[in-house]
Amino acid sequence: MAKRNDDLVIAAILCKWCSYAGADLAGTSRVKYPENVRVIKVPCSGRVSPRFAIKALYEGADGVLISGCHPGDCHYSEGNMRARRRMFTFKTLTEFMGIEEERIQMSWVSASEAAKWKSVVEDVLDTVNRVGRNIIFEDGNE
Amino acid sequence: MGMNEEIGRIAGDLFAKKKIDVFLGYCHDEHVGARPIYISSGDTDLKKKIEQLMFDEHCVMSLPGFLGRLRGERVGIVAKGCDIKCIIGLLQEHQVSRENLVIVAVECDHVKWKGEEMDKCKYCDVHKPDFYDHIMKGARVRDNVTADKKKKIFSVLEKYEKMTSAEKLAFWKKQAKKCIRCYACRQACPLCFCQECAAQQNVPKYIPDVANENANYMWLMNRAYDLAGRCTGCMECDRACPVGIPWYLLNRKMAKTIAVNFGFVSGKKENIGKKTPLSDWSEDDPDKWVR
Amino acid sequence: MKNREDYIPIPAKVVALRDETLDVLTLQIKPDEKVTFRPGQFFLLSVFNAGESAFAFSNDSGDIECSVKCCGLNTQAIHRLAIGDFVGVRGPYGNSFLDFIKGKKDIYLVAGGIGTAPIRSLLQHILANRNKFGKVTLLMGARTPADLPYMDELMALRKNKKAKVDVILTVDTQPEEGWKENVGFVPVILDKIKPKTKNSLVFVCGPPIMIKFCADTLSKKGFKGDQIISTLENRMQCGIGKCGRCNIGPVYVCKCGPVFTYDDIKKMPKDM
Amino acid sequence: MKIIVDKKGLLKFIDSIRKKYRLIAPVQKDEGLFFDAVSNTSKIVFDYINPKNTAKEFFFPIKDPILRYDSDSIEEVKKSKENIAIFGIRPCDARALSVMDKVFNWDTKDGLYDNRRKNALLIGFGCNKAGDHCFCTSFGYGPHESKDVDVMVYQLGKDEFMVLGVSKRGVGCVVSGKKASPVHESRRKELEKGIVFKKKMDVDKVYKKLDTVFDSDYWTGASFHCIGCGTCTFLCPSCHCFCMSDERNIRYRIWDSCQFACFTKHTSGHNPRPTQRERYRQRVYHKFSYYKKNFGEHLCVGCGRCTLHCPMKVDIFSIANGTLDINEK
Repeated sequence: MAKRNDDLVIAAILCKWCSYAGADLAGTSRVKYPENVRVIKVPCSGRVSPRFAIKALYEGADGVLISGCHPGDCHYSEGNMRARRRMFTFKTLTEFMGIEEERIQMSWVSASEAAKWKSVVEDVLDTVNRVGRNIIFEDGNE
Repeated sequence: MGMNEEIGRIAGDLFAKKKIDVFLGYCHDEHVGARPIYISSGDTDLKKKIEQLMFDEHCVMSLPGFLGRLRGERVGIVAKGCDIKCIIGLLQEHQVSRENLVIVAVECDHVKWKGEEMDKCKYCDVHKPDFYDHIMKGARVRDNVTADKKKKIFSVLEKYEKMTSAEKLAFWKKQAKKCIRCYACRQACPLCFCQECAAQQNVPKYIPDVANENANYMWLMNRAYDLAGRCTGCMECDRACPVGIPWYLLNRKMAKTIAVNFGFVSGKKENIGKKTPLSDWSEDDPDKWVR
Repeated sequence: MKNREDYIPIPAKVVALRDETLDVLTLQIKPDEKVTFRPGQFFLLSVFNAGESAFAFSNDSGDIECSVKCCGLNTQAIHRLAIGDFVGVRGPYGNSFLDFIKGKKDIYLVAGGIGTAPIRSLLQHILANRNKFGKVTLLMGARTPADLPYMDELMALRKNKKAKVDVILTVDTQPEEGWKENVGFVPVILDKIKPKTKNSLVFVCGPPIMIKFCADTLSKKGFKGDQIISTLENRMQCGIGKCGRCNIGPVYVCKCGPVFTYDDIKKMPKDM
Repeated sequence: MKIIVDKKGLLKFIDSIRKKYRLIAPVQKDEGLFFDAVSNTSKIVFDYINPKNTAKEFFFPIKDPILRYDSDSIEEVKKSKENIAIFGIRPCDARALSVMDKVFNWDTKDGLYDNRRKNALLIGFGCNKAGDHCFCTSFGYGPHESKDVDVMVYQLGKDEFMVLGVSKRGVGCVVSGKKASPVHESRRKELEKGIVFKKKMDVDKVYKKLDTVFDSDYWTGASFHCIGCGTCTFLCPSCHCFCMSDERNIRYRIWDSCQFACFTKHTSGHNPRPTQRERYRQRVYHKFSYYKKNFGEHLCVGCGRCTLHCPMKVDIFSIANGTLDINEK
């Protein structure tokens, strides 16, 4: 496994009812998870538009993680299902246009799964590490 | 009676019976063969304009794009199969009300632009449309393409899907470099009807205005996603683009993804009343990729 | 001042901030090079990583002051500025109200909404040279009492007998309580105060609708076209007549304006 | 001083230009014929009406970095010292540049545009046939006009070109080759007379007529099928409207179009030109009326690109001409 590059940045867009609460629980119960994650709180994963993901990559994030409630647990009953279908379609488009598949990930983390949050973050970091730093928008700005 | 006179006759009596306020059709143009014509009931030279109405293989320009400006008016519109698919898309998204619309469908074998047949006509499954108020029989019109021949429309994608991701990025960045952000692709598209496009929004600014490689790449990606599951493959964006960006590749890739994974094909009669695929969801959407 | 033809703003610092109303902020900016300007002119304020927008000067001399309503990308960035922050100033551009004042005249100042900024600049100029002007009446309107800017200055002006300025305020709709001034749209109140046409000028600044109705009311009252002067706030980007977006007919608002007499406005095609 | 060269001589002359200038010439690309930087002169195309893009793109580029800034300083972006030479610029594009010089030097000079325009070398190429949509003769100049270029090249025969220096800098470059005789000059005049134009417009009558038809509802029907994209303005040799945009600490000047919906939209939401009717009318008036009122010359040069490349075949020529038969209501 390649040495993990420490200055990778993962933009984590977390749904406030489940994933954000789970990450919060991880924090309060002193669960150590990599600090490359920048958490953005949204009311629901259904609020996440694919524009957020590509804008995050444009601004220099190396990976984007969208995390919501498990199917059926969504506070708004179907937000996570909509996000799943949207992000799946958007991933096939970004993959077709040349952005590595590992850059955009999705996960279900419930409010009590502090341990799962830790493993999700580590998995995401390892997969993003496989494709390394985001140089997609490095040149082509002038 | 030829197709042109037939269209004129129908337009005439629609105006006479006060069923429509505006009629959208095609008239002859000496340089490219045909161009759109707008006939409103208040025109002084109504008779003369109605005589100009015609339909032939040069009527490639799509008319449903103008319905957005005619909200609230009763419109008669000449429409070939691919235009009817766009009208169905507009009806499905409640942009046009069915009772304000009189669809004068025409059977169309193929349409030409700059002398060659449009790529969509080889795979067209609506030479003889099935959703109309009036139908104009065409002389030598091929019959509709069978379902599996229709699938061949995605064959052009294989070459680009097999590329490595670095090659794909280089290819699409090269296409993006050509773009001059004239937005002809958006303005020509009948289903691009947003009041304020994401490209013009500046709070928040998702797509930078500068026409450099990265900003154009973002524009291509955002627009291709916005049309996912809605685009009916009328290829107006490819025809309108002055620098030849292959929009059909992106639109067909999205259409293929939506058809394979969510079983939805745009532009069908039964879609009216149903939700567009990306504003809907189902339990058995792909789930393994989610951690 | 170096010739600004290549769109390079003068570096400047924000020296003071004051909240006028909930969404209007008045900035005081000190540019590195001395910028002299006159009431009615405008300048382009650059906030970095946001953009450049045109604003009217809202004071008469000294450091540049401008009042900014929070609406879009640039104005939101301006509302996030702090004292000492770095901005850019390009200008002044356009003509001034003073080009239209010949001799000692009675002045009526009519302002609506964010149009109050250029009017305040003219008001400060009049107060600084009070004897050059006859009777001065200020009519200022807004949607609600909370939207009326520069309230403390106006109250002080009312008490200041020496300034001899008649301050009239109005709001569009009757608020619940605590409002003793007029209620009604600016053109209606303008009709009520019966401005006298002899030897007087009316300066009208505000949304195009308000300018139109005020001008109609004043014409009915006998004011000639060149007695009604207004600023047209078209969308501007370059300020020097090149970017082609502020034109009304052949007239470029940034170069030939933004201050026009009602006669000029009537001659322009209906493209406003 | 006119000289006659064959194709090889002409290419040698163009090659000599490349020592001091960056050469730009019409080259074939997969989407059509474009002006582009040329490394070897064999790729230059000689048989064309007009490239799809225009010479304006090299003086008023689609994105022009103006200044770079960081938290407390502004730094002007250095202008590239490299001078450009454009071969194959038609008289209409050259005229469009000299017409645009007027607005870019209206009272304040536009440094970005003038620096590039000042020391650029324009090598004009006379037309031998007119395109479907050309109507340059309506503006008082012709397909062999050499007033706005430094060096003018005419193609007399398959392998025979006449090269003449026009401006002081142009004369300096034109050196070797046999002197042209009056016979060549008369042959060139014949060639010019032989060019047949399908379109001719009485521009002065249209100019006067436009003053009276601003509010006519002719504009609704005439411009209805304009979809409001920016193709005609971006491919026009004399359209100069622009906007500014900040991106990654650099302020760019970028192209903008009066056909876009929010070109004139106020912050309050009010838009003086809410529908396509007003916007297309603005385009016709700016080309055939306003510019002449401000600068004495029409902004349109009759190159026909906007009609040729319009996806909906909106023809500015027939719309402007059509105003003549609006009867007084």
